[in-house]
Amino acid sequence: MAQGIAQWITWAMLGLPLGASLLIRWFQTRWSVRQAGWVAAGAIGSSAVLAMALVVLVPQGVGVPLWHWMTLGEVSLSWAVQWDALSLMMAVMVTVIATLITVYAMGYMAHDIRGASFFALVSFFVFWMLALVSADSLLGLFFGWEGVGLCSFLLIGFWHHHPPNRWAAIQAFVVNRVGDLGLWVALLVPLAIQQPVGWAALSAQVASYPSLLQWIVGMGIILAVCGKSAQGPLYVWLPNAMAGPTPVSALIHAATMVTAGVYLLARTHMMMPPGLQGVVMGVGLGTALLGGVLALGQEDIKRVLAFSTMSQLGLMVMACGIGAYHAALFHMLTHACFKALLFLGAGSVIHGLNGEQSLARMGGLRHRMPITWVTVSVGVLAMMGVPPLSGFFSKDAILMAAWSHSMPVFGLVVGVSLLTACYMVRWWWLTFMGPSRYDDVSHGTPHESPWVMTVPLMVLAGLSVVLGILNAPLPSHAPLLSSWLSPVISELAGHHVSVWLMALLGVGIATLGSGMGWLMATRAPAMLPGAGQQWGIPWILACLSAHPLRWAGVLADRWVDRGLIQNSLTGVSWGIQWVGHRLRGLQTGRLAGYLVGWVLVLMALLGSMVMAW
Amino acid sequence: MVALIVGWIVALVMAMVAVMVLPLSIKQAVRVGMVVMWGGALAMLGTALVAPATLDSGIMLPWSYLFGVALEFKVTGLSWVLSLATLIAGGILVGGVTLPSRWAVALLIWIQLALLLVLNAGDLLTLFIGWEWAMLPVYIGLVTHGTDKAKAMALRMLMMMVTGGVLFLMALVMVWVVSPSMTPLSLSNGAVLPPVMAWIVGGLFLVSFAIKTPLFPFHTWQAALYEHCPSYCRPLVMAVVSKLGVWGVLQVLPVVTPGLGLANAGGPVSLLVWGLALWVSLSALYASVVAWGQSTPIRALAYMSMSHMAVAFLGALLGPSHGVMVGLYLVAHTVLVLGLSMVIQSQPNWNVTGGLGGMMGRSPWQAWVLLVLMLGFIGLPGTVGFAAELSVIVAIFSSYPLIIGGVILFPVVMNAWVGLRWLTEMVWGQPLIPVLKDDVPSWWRVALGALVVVTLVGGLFPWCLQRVISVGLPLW
Amino acid sequence: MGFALAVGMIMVLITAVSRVRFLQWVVPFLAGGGCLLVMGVGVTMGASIPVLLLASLQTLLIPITWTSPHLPVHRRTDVLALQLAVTAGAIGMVTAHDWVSFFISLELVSIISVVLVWFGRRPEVCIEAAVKYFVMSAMVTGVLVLGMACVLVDTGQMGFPLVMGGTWLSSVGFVLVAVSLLTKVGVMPFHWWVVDVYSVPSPYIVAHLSTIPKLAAVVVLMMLMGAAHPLMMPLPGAWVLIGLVSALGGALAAVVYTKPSYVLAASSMSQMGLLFLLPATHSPYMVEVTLWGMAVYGVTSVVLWFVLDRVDVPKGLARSAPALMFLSGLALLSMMGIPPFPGFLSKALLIKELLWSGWWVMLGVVVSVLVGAMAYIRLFRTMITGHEPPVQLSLPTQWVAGILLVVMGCGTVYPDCLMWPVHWVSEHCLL
Amino acid sequence: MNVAGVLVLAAVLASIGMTGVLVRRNLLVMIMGVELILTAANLLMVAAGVMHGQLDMQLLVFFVMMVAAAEAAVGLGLLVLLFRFRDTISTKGLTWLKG
Repeated sequence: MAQGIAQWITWAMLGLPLGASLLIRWFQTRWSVRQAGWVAAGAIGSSAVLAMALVVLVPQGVGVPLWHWMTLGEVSLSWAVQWDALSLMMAVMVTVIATLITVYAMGYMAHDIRGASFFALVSFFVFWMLALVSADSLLGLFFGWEGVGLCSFLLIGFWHHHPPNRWAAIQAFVVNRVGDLGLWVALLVPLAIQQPVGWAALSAQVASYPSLLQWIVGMGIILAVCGKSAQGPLYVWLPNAMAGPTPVSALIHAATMVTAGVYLLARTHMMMPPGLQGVVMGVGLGTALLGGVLALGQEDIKRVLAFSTMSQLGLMVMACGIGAYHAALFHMLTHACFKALLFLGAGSVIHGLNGEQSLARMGGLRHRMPITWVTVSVGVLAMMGVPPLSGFFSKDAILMAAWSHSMPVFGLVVGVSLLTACYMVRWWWLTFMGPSRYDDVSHGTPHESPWVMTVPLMVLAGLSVVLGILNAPLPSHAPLLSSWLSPVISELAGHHVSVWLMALLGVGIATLGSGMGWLMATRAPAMLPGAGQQWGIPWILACLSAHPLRWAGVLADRWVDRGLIQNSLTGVSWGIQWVGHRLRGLQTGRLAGYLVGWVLVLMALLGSMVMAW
Repeated sequence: MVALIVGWIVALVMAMVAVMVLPLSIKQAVRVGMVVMWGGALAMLGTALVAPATLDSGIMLPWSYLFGVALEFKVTGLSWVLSLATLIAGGILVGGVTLPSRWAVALLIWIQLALLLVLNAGDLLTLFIGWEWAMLPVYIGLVTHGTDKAKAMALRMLMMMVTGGVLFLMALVMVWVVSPSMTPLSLSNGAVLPPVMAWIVGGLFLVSFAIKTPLFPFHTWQAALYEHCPSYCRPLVMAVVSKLGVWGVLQVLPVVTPGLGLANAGGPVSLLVWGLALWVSLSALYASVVAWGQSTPIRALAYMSMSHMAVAFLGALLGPSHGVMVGLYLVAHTVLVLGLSMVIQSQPNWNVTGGLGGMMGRSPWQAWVLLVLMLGFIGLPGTVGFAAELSVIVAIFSSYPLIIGGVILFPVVMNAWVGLRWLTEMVWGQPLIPVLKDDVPSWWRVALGALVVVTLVGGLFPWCLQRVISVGLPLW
Repeated sequence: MGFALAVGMIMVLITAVSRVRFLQWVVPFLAGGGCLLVMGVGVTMGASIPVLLLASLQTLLIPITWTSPHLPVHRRTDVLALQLAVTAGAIGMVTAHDWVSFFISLELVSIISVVLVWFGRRPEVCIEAAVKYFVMSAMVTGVLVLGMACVLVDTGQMGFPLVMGGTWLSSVGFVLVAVSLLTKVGVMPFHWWVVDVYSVPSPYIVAHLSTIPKLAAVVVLMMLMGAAHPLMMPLPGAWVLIGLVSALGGALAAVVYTKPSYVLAASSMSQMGLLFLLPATHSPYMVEVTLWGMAVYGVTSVVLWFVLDRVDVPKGLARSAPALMFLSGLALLSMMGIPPFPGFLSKALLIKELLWSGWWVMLGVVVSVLVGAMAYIRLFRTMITGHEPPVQLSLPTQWVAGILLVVMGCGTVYPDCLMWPVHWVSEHCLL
Repeated sequence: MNVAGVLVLAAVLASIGMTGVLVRRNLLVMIMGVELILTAANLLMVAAGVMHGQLDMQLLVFFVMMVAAAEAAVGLGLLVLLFRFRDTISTKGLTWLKG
């Protein structure tokens, strides 16, 4: 019964965004931005409703087989969807936030001639994201994984008339491909040995491998996470991905796609050998700190948020590394809300300033766009972890987990939250407070955005306020989300720290950090020289990876293919012709020469006979 | 089915001779070509629908009793699919590309029949006949309709081919001594080559196939050929002729020299096998790296497909049990490269560095076709390219050590990079020439659309392709 | 052996008689009938396959000679008579049963060949070629007779088949005889006359000279090597070496030549070397394979010379005369050893036979095949490139082309129809 | 009888003739050299006939002579032609035909 309904819901849920995208793609030249937007929003919104319906209907999850895919030797692969707490949570998060952002984009893309195709791509993305989170095997996940990568590529390059955007799109895709190598390995090793069905069976099988294989699979997963969630050295694509339209940055590069890595970590937590947990934690912490520091030095209103996203993702990965999966997922959820909110706010600011993105030419916007200001401020507070907003609870969960893990980790996490508060306040202050640095001539008079843009802002602000309830450690009963997730992901060791102490700590961090941020914004806006260029980290990485490959390609083509091999071939034919010409030269036309040669050969033959005796 | 195909080969021969010798106008010649090609395709389709059982059938035609040589034909699902693709593509090219003279039609028919011979060969002799024939018309086209550079490279290309052919011939003769029928079946069952000779024959075949595939360092002819090949046969050459090497491995090598593909062979043999696997995988890697250094999309495509074919080569070495996977790979690659080359060469000044771009504005329809096919080519899930790549790479992973698998995986990234570079330059880049709407004939659109459909359907439901391909496989 | 010579002489006489004007048109038919008669008689009486081969080649050559545009009408009967005489001599060579008949028929061939060289376009060049050819063949005759004399002194045995057993003297004698025969064949170190004789006379003459005398000499060589091999034992390597040198050198020279006649001259050296390899290695199945190789060589070179006889420049043949292009394309591909054309079988069989006679022999053969292919490809390219105005082929030319096409086609589609007699002979008759 | 002597004599004759053919450019003299070689061969054959007591070898001698005569005829004809074309019977300058 529930199975049947779930099957229908699944089909509808996956089919609606896909159908919407195809429909819009077909009518893109005939439909206005509004029409396309409404179609997309309707489709995505209804799949959001369907997702929630699934939560209500089958809270403990259900597996839905779809169709047979192919057979590899004797292994038979087929599509199936596995709904459980984890995938349902992701599905709801993705669809809800995507709906809001789609509505918002109707305003944001209003003036774009190709706006309609934008919505096609967005709903296409939602389809792939749902495929990703609902897959029941690494293979299915890989489908969604690559699909969202493709959509990210297409959307980053949406304004492709500008060459750097094309470059950024390629970079995003290729760097993700590097990460995908890891996923390939993690996918192929079980496939090559014997394909299990379902996550549990897969984890069980991988757990039974010799430790070397376990490590290989684990490293592969970590690499994939680094690619998708912009961790470690593979983070470089995320800041450049801001070349896409702001709703894309909000949806793909803040709220949903980049969190797929954390989702993958949570999915495969059974496969991760204990030894590698430390690596995960280290990568996460490092990225969190790096992102936090770099976010302090950015001048672009969107790049600040990009680096903060990177840093928050680092926090989540770190939490996964120390086994606090619930905390990580919870933070993912709340972060999706307030980071989307912040991005959309930034977008509304950019929209109001006719595409101005530099913090240096903003400021004092609180009077011009009050709604944006209020909602964004809520988002900032939530992100700083000010109680009782959502960010407070999620960050506290991570803090507690870190505390119960070890002191140095705890200290570093505290540092990260300090940085968070610091750069958020700096950003907020430079944008909205203080004197206005924009000039009405070039920017026109800044104006509040239309309601299609502000309403989603308000909704998201509301969510960022209340969402903490979901997992709040209430005295009355166990945290909601954790108890829901615990059948899927084993509960981590209870944290024996007083909640109130942590709350106090959170408030302290927020105030201290915001003070620092305020100082930076007012007194020393141009601190951290070179942070804008990320201290050449991308350049170094390119010199280590991309440039050598490129040059290897060019030089091998020039020196080996067109040089060595080609010349040796020509040399062979030249040698043949040389010998031929010598032989030809023997035919001198002089009769005596012929006769003498003839006799000489005869003599040689007879001589050889004599020798033979 | 096999009788149909043999009959059709004869018909193609007669049509070719007619087009060559009779003073037809080019219009009539084109009509003849389209009739023989699409007629053959329709006949094959119809026969498959009416009598699907005949998809796996063979026939033996005596050639010379005295020398004890006969020509054997063997149809399998895989050969059927590839032959069908060849015929349809040939028809499209005859009708869709502007032909310089009626010789072009004759050459296209010639290529067709050579490919039909190779694909449906039941013994080494028949395979060899088609093998030698496949490159001659290309050469003739190069020297008659090509540029001066084409004439210059044509002889070098053909000499590589003839060298490979002579090595093939020596191996063939050695097999002949042992088993007069020269069928892989007879080799696998009864007459087994003495071990030393098996290795010699295997080595000869290996080099011959490596030249055709091609593998490093025998590969320089390929990109030049793709670049200079007259446009009426380029897609066919890129899509089908470039599969012959892997096809030969798939048909011949594992049964002639079973030790070659066995990863678990012991002693010095295993060293040799590792060396071979390393060579093949490294040449895949090399090709994918060099692909970056190319200046035109066709050359880049040549190197990318070279790396793909090296992967397929490695998979085919594993022997009959993996025939279906490699077969899927070949089919997928054929479809994708066919569409890609057709779209690319139909663009204005596609062969000029930096001359591309603005397809999205000029002909969005072809731009989307290019997008889908290129994404399939770099193995994006949801396209047939991914299904094929996955199946072959799984086979490699399950048989070879992880290091080989790792080397094989590297081109996945590299090809994505190169492919996206050209994709973005062609689709999104700024046009060098003023953007003008192109007018592709509607049936040309139909052909490309069919390729896209195959790409997507084959990616989402690869089992239907597999079901057709797996008929009559493994061969022995 | 007698009847062959007799028939040959009859043909000669017929043609000589036919000075009468109205008989002229009968002559080719009479002559062709004579050749067919030879074949028929040969088959029924179990004559050796070389006779059949030579007679059939001559049957092909008669219409070519007769309809050649380079041949003035009043010369037709003379040329035909001379050619038939050469053929008669060749038949005599291959059917000789003692030294006398062998010597006489050989001389018939060589002396008349010298005369035939005279039939060319530019007399001052013809005389040069004829003189050189004459001097060389005369000296070769001398050496041949010396060798015969040595053998006779040693063994005192006049008749064939030669019974072995003899001292160094007869070995020397056999070497001398073999060398003079190799010169007639035009194998590499003794090849000096070949280029002149190929490039000077009219193509219809070369079509004759490049096939019939050479093939006859190859047959005799084969018999000699088969019979006298023990005596040649002191230097088997030398023979193989000569074969390889000829195969390789001819191919290498053919690559650099540009004029078609030169290319064909050099490539004929190469092919003769390949043909000589089996007798040189004295491999068991040499008879069948060598005879098949001879047949293929004869037909293909007759085809090519016929084409060269009909069109002045082979460049752009594909456009000027597609039918002839098709014909010569078949011949060239067959020479390249492209399957399934006849040349492929001969090469494959050759390699198959040489498989066990040393890797360096294999290597040489393979390399020479490769290089030769290069040369043929270049000739092929000159034929298919270039835009020449179409030429109108005369009716006889079309007929002859059709006949040759049929022959090539039979050899391609069903080699046995040419190979049955070979098989049958190698089973029933001793060479 | 003394075979060795005959052999030596024949060898001497043959080598004289060979040398003549090789060193002289005059066509007439070259033909003479060839005739010398043939004579040596004839001598050998006669000796062989004597040794083995058979006549047919000496019969062969006559055939050889006949052939020699025929060759001489052709050769002299060529010689006349050569003289007609080039006013000389020397083969020295005959180098139009090259490879």
